[in-house]
Amino acid sequence: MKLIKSIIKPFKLEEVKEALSEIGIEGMTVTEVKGFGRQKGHTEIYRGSEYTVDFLPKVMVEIVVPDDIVSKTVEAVVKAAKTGKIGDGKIFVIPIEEAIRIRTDERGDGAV
Amino acid sequence: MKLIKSIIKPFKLEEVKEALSEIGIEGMTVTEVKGFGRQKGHTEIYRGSEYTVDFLPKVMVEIVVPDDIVSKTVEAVVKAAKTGKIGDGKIFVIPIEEAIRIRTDERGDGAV
Amino acid sequence: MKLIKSIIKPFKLEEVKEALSEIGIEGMTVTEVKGFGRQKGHTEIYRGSEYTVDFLPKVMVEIVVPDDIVSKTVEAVVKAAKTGKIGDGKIFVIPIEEAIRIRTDERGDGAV
Amino acid sequence: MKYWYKIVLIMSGALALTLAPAFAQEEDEAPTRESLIGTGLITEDEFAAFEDDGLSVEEIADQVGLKAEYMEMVEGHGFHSYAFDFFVVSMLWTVMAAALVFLMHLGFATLETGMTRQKNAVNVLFKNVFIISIGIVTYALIGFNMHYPEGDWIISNVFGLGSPIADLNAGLGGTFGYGGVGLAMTGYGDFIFQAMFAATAATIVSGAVAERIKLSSFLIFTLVLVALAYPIAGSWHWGEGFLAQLPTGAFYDFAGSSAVHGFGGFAALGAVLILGPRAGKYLSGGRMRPIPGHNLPLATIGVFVLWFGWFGFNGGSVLSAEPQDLGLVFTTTAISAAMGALAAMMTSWMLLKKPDITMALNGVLGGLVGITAGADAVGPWGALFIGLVAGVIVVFSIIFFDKVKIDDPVGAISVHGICGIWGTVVLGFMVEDISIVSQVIGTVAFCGFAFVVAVVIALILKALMGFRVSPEEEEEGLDLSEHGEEAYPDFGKVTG
Amino acid sequence: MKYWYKIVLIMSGALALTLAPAFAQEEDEAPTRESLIGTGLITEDEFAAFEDDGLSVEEIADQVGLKAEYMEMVEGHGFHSYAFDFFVVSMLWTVMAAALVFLMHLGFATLETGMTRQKNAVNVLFKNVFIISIGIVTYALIGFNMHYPEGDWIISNVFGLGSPIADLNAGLGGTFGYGGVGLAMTGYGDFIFQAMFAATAATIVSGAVAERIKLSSFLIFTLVLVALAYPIAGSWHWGEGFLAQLPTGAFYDFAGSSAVHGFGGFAALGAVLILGPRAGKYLSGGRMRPIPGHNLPLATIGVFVLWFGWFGFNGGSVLSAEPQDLGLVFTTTAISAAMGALAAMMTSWMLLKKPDITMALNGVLGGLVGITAGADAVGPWGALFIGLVAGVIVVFSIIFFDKVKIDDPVGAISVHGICGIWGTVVLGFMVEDISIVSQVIGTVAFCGFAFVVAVVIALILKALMGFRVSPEEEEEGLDLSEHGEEAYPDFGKVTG
Amino acid sequence: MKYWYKIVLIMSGALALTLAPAFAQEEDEAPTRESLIGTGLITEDEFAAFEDDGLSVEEIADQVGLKAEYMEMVEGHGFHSYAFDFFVVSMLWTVMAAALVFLMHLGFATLETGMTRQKNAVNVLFKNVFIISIGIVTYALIGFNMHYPEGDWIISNVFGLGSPIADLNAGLGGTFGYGGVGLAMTGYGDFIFQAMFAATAATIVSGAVAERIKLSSFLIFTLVLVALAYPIAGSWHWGEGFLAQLPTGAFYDFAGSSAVHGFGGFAALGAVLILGPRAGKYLSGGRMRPIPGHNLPLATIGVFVLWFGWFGFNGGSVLSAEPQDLGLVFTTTAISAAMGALAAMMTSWMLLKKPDITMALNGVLGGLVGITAGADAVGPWGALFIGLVAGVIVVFSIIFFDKVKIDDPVGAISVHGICGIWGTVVLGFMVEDISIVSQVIGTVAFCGFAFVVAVVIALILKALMGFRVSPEEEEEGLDLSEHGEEAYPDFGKVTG
Ligand SMILES: Nc1ncnc2c1ncn2[C@@H]1O[C@H](COP(=O)(O)OP(=O)(O)O)[C@@H](O)[C@H]1O
Ligand SMILES: Nc1ncnc2c1ncn2[C@@H]1O[C@H](COP(=O)(O)OP(=O)(O)O)[C@@H](O)[C@H]1O
Ligand SMILES: Nc1ncnc2c1ncn2[C@@H]1O[C@H](COP(=O)(O)OP(=O)(O)O)[C@@H](O)[C@H]1O
Repeated sequence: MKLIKSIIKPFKLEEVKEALSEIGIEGMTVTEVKGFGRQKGHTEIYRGSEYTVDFLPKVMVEIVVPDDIVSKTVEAVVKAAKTGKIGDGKIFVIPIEEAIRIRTDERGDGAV
Repeated sequence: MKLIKSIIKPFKLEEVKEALSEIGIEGMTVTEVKGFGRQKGHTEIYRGSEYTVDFLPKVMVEIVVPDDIVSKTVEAVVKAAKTGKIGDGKIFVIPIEEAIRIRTDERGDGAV
Repeated sequence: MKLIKSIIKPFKLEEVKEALSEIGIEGMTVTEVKGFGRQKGHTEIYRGSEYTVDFLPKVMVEIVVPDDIVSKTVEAVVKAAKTGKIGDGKIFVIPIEEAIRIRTDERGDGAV
Repeated sequence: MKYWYKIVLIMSGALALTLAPAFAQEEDEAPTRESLIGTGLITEDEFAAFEDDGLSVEEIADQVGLKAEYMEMVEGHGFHSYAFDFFVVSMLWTVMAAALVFLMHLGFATLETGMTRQKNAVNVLFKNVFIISIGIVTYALIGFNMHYPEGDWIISNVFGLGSPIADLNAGLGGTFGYGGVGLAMTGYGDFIFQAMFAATAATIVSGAVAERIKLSSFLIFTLVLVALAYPIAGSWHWGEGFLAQLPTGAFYDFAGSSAVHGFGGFAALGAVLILGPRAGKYLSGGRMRPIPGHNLPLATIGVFVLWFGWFGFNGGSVLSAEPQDLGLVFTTTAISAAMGALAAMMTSWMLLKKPDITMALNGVLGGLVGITAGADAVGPWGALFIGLVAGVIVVFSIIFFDKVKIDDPVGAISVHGICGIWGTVVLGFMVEDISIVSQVIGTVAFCGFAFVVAVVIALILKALMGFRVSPEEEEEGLDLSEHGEEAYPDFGKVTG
Repeated sequence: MKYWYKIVLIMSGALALTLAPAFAQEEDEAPTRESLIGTGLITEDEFAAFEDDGLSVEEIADQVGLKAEYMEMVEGHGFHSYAFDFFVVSMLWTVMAAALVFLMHLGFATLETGMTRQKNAVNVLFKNVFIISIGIVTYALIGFNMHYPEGDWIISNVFGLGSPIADLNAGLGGTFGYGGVGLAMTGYGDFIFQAMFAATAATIVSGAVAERIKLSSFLIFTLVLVALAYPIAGSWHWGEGFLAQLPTGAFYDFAGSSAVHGFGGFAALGAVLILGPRAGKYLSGGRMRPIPGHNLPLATIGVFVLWFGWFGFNGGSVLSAEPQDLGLVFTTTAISAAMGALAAMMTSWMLLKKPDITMALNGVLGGLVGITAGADAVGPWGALFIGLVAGVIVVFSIIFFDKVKIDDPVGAISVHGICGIWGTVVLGFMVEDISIVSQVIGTVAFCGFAFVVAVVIALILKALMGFRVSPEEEEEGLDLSEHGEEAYPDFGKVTG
Repeated sequence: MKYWYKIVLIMSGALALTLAPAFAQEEDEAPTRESLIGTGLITEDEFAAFEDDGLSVEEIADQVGLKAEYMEMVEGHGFHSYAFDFFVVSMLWTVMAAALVFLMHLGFATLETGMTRQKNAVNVLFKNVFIISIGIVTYALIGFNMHYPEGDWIISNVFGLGSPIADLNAGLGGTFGYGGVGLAMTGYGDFIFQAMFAATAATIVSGAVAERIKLSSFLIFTLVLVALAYPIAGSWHWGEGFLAQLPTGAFYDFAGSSAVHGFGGFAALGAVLILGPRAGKYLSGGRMRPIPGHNLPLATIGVFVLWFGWFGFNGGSVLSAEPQDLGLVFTTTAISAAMGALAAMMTSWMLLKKPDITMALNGVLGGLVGITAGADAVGPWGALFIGLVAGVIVVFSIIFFDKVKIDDPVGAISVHGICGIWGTVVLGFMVEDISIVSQVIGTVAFCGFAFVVAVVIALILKALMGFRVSPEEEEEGLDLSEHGEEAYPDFGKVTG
């Protein structure tokens, strides 16, 4: 199993969720994060002084999937999240050893 | 060492924390997340129109433990977080290579 | 590639960010978290009753870097985040298998 | 479809232009210098003065017309025209005071919302909008005539059945004859001021039962309280019922420390006892875990607005613009509130080692409730004393109720109930001609009656339809479970 | 640098001490008992009474001086001194009412902010501060004299060009002669009360076009609306223009259900039609996704403040402190608002299965808008009926506009536009001497004119400079894209 | 335990029923037609008219009784009954204005809270509740009689020791004789209006020193400022001290541009200089990092409420209900505030390329502070000019103070200090009979004295107990470190 950790633009969340549903992925966990990267932050103003906000709002989507559908999942996320503009985000694939469903104590692929 | 990443129902956090304390786990990191899974979202209403909120509030607890107490830890979380109703959440076990305590530069099992 | 997951004190974020920039790291993802550890929580009061807040605000910084600069990165974080007081936080190093840049579909070290 | 509005646009434009042409203005018969002076409304000298100012005869005629109109208005008050101007000022004050008391409902709404959790905010707000609305409507339908039976009792001096208000400006209702110096307002003025009071009692309960009461049951509870219980109890005192005729001397409660606040506070106590504490407040092993309110700036807004509105609550209870009383009442009200705040700040600081803003806020309110019974009967030093003690009491009272597991999220029982008793009873010791015995009887009558009624309605509702939401609904929050709405859907949210 | 303040400190201290020495106070010629009684301002008996009270001759002289001053003040009103006291009360009420109407702008600001998303909060607030400010200034510069042309028409009974206000207290402007019983205020009182009204119409639009309109275009739109369109339309009715002279009988709109609210609501409709709905509200496949407001406590504050301010809006429209009207207007206003709330609560509860706070809030406003036209013309039962229907209408209207893709985040079109029509037209059926035909003509004139003007300005602005922000700016939020500022920079944030 | 309430319930019920029996109402001696007409209070015709209206003799007797009561009330004012009605209106306005000025403290509380960070919100709110409370209490204890020494100076025309207020309605205190046209209120009216003013100066400081001042030190600082410094300085001008007697002509400051706002602003400057800037505002290398306020809707509420309250601040300073002044003052106040907002909007937009809401808000306040000195002395065009310049000044001033590292989170020094000077001094150039020299002297006296006093107290407190929290406490936020409380414990929180 792998943990697919994607950092995407917030307004793309809905599309990513639908793309994943379409390929049969039924679970995911979403976190609001701030990203720092090539995409520059923006300038804000307050009482006459400008200042830069370096961190941009991003959404992190974490999905655990069996090994065989990892690439399908990655492709789905890439397709749905891409705008082609800088700051679209990253996907990281991380190996995981075990998954447990708390409700049933199921383990392994069946748990996700 | 392993990173035990548990997604649980928010109101179970207190019990999970206490269960972990009981088995001697002294550290953990908690994040507020939104979960999407088998548990259906709920319907909200606003000015006469209904709409579905798919994402449910969950809490992610991340705990790094030495290899030997992984299963004890997982069991403790499962026991404390279980309600038996859908949406109880998941536990993912992820291998980690190194842990460092910033304050002392300690590494390995001693750092957590 | 490795995912370097650091939990630090919130007011150290700016310094950590600068330290990382200095060694050429251009991307990171930041999450607001609550930490539980050796550092005791504080006591709050409300309408005549005291209660303890166990969870302290922390910031989690996640950075994916090629294998060769892992130790340099860890050192930079340790140096910038250290105050020497309890609660400075941890760094966890996690192996990752693949990284993809959504915008370009680049993979591997070039994606981060 | 997309262009339908263009048609509307063109048609409306056309219509407006069609309607525009000026209609000829008809002229009145031209007045003359003689005809005007002949009316006796203007003297030769006055006429000349106008002419010197460059006014034409038509313009002077207009001015004379104004005088005629004014005379007619004053004469419209007939026998009572002697007090016309005083009556006009007093009536103005009455409706302004009514508006201020109305605004107290904003104060309650924000205080209660701020002192409870985010997940119940919509519910608290909804209840507050409901209370003031149902309060006004039922007061028109039955409350007003039940509150002031004017001798029309069913059970003598205890209970008069209310009827809908009729045209209150009819007869003497629109003149000084309606109530004279002691009630210098029109009938509608009387109604609207009292209507704003009526909903207050129910609002007080709202905060105490928040975060767990079932919405539909609360609405019915409120309805009974505001439509029946409050006016019945009120008739005993302000409706010239038995409390106004005690053999020990009339009960004294200027603006309602007992009649409104004590009543509300003890109705709250009754409801809370049946309801039980919020889940999570009392842990196993007797430990208690405070449940902090989610928005203390909002709660603070509430208290400032309540203080502001209280100038209308107490000041309006002068029932005229009599200047000596007005100044005194404003002064005692402000001093007691201020001293209540300082006392609560110091008490909580010494007791709890930290200066607690919620205690400071409750101190303000305790001082205000305390002075309400005697705002016109004590001087500034009396007010200082009443506020001081109220500020101390309120802190201990809140801690006490928390200890005995009577869970009151906003402190309504302590603020309104306990400080209401304090403010009423102490007058027996401070003011000559006010009998301690009468004060105790009156206080017990209001608080006891409110408590009994609350317990009875609550038990009935509990049996019939449930008084409290399910544990799951409480855990989820009443906003989602009862309203399907969130108070702050945007904050810290990834997606709706 | 670090110590420069010490120099300032020492110098200021020295200066203060230098300035301190007491200057000798000059004494007036000493008055005597005889000289005082000789003035005719005090009788022997009165003098003796003062002496009994222990006053010295100087002190008695002071008291006589006060009398002289007072006499002079009253006589300053010349021919009009007969109504001096009534005039003083009425004027006081006028400026108080102006302050209350001013406060409605706080109500609008918070309601609109609460009903829209966090990312546009600064923009909404900025617009509201702008509107009231530009409203007051342009009303002084041209609006007031355009609104009340006093016969000085360019197009007879339709359009009079405004000039800046002059010294409004000059001539009769500071006396009862300015307007008599029907307008018992000074010229400045008249101005300030009407100025506060003027900005209301534009504020109504602000909520409906929120979250997508370009700031600069909105400012120009508002400027035209408030500086030109509103006073022109207003002159037709309150400026004694053609609506006051209809052959079917004068159009009746007491405080402006149509003249202010209908006008604002239909201007909003025009602007919204050109603007289109917010991105994300209507999904492909005809589905609609509500966009919840981000802060319902804030929205509720807004509605309570509006209700409070409305007592000034309607009550002030009595234009004097005439006590009978004042009591009636306060009563009908409160009852209609309360009934509107209850009706909207019940309607939405039955219709949507959930008690929706936003509908309750709109019900209050619907009731208030509805009663505005006839607050002095119907009694409490009329008010109950008008509020009831308004509360039902508003729910259906909001759902309707949502269905036909007219996206109005705060419900302004329904509340002000539709309920404005309801309140105005129904008077033709309820009140004797009010002609249905005139009511319809007046309503159409105001609403139609506002709609046409709004569409025309919007189209011009769209062509010249764009009326709507880019999709990217809308997505990012107007706070960042237009203002570079966030409303809540701290909340749930790791770092600024 | 669980059932104790049932006992209370039963007992209360029993008691209420016991108390209920009606007590026989005693009847007065029956009046007759003759006895009534014999009183001379009713004529035969009037009696007949009542009878025609269907009133019984008893009811007519009640009406005659009202007249007798009214006569008695008016006669109670003795020699001063000639001005009874004017006095009643004026007094009503005074207490209403006092309530409005009170509400300004809500404005300050929300403005300051909104403009600072979340982690210090409770602290800011606590300070504001404290300030108004201690202000009222100390003003009663010593302030009022120090502010108005009535010739009872210790150092002639500079300093009079205050004593606690006595019964202010005694003697002439409750009649027109207290102050006449120029001060038409009772003694309590005078007190309460001035008491609300007193706390304002201290509140101004509160915002400027926020987010870093030690709570206990601030409370003492406030105490000294409000109890001693403000009334002493005030006595120089409003207490008929040396500024009222300058050889160059009396200093003119209608409602306190210098006496209140300049005073507060420069006290703030003094305190800020000793305190130093907030940690994190000035970075190494001379860079500056703005620290945005956490809740701009809250700040906007504050400014609207302040504007509303300012109608009482300036309008109440007429000190009677004199209609000409009232209308003028409301008009100039509104125009200057509006123009200040527009000017600040435009200035900041041009200067900074973005329309900044915080600058717009400060523009409103700058305009209000500016007009305060001359609200009754200039006309609408003067107000437009004063507001325009104030709106421009305030933007530059805020940027300037930021540059020179005088860190003032809410802009109090610029708004109150700098615009206070502007509004006071400019009168010397705009209004005949006002001496430029006197204006400069007065302004320097108030601002200089406030500055010196603030610096001295601050230095003493710094030496004795510390004036600023530790860097750790500042980092953590004063809410947790000083109060152990959070303002929004729920928002974005996993767990308490
Ligand atoms: N090395 C990294 N480690 C962790 N997160 C990263 C890293 N680089 C980028 N990110 C995340 O991805 C987001 C997008 O990256 P950015 O460099 O701005 O654009 P792009 O992915 O289009 O090149 C960042 O805001 C950050 O959240
Ligand atoms: N494949 C997955 N990857 C990551 N998180 C998941 C996955 N499936 C479920 N989750 C998380 O676990 C939560 C509970 O899952 P759900 O399917 O609703 O119930 P259950 O675990 O009882 O079967 C979800 O809300 C989501 O946060
Ligand atoms: N075993 C662990 N797993 C995950 N996070 C941990 C663990 N131990 C500590 N942390 C995180 O590190 C933070 C600091 O740890 P703490 O024990 O308080 O201090 P220190 O790192 O100085 O020993 C905690 O608040 C928590 O967020």
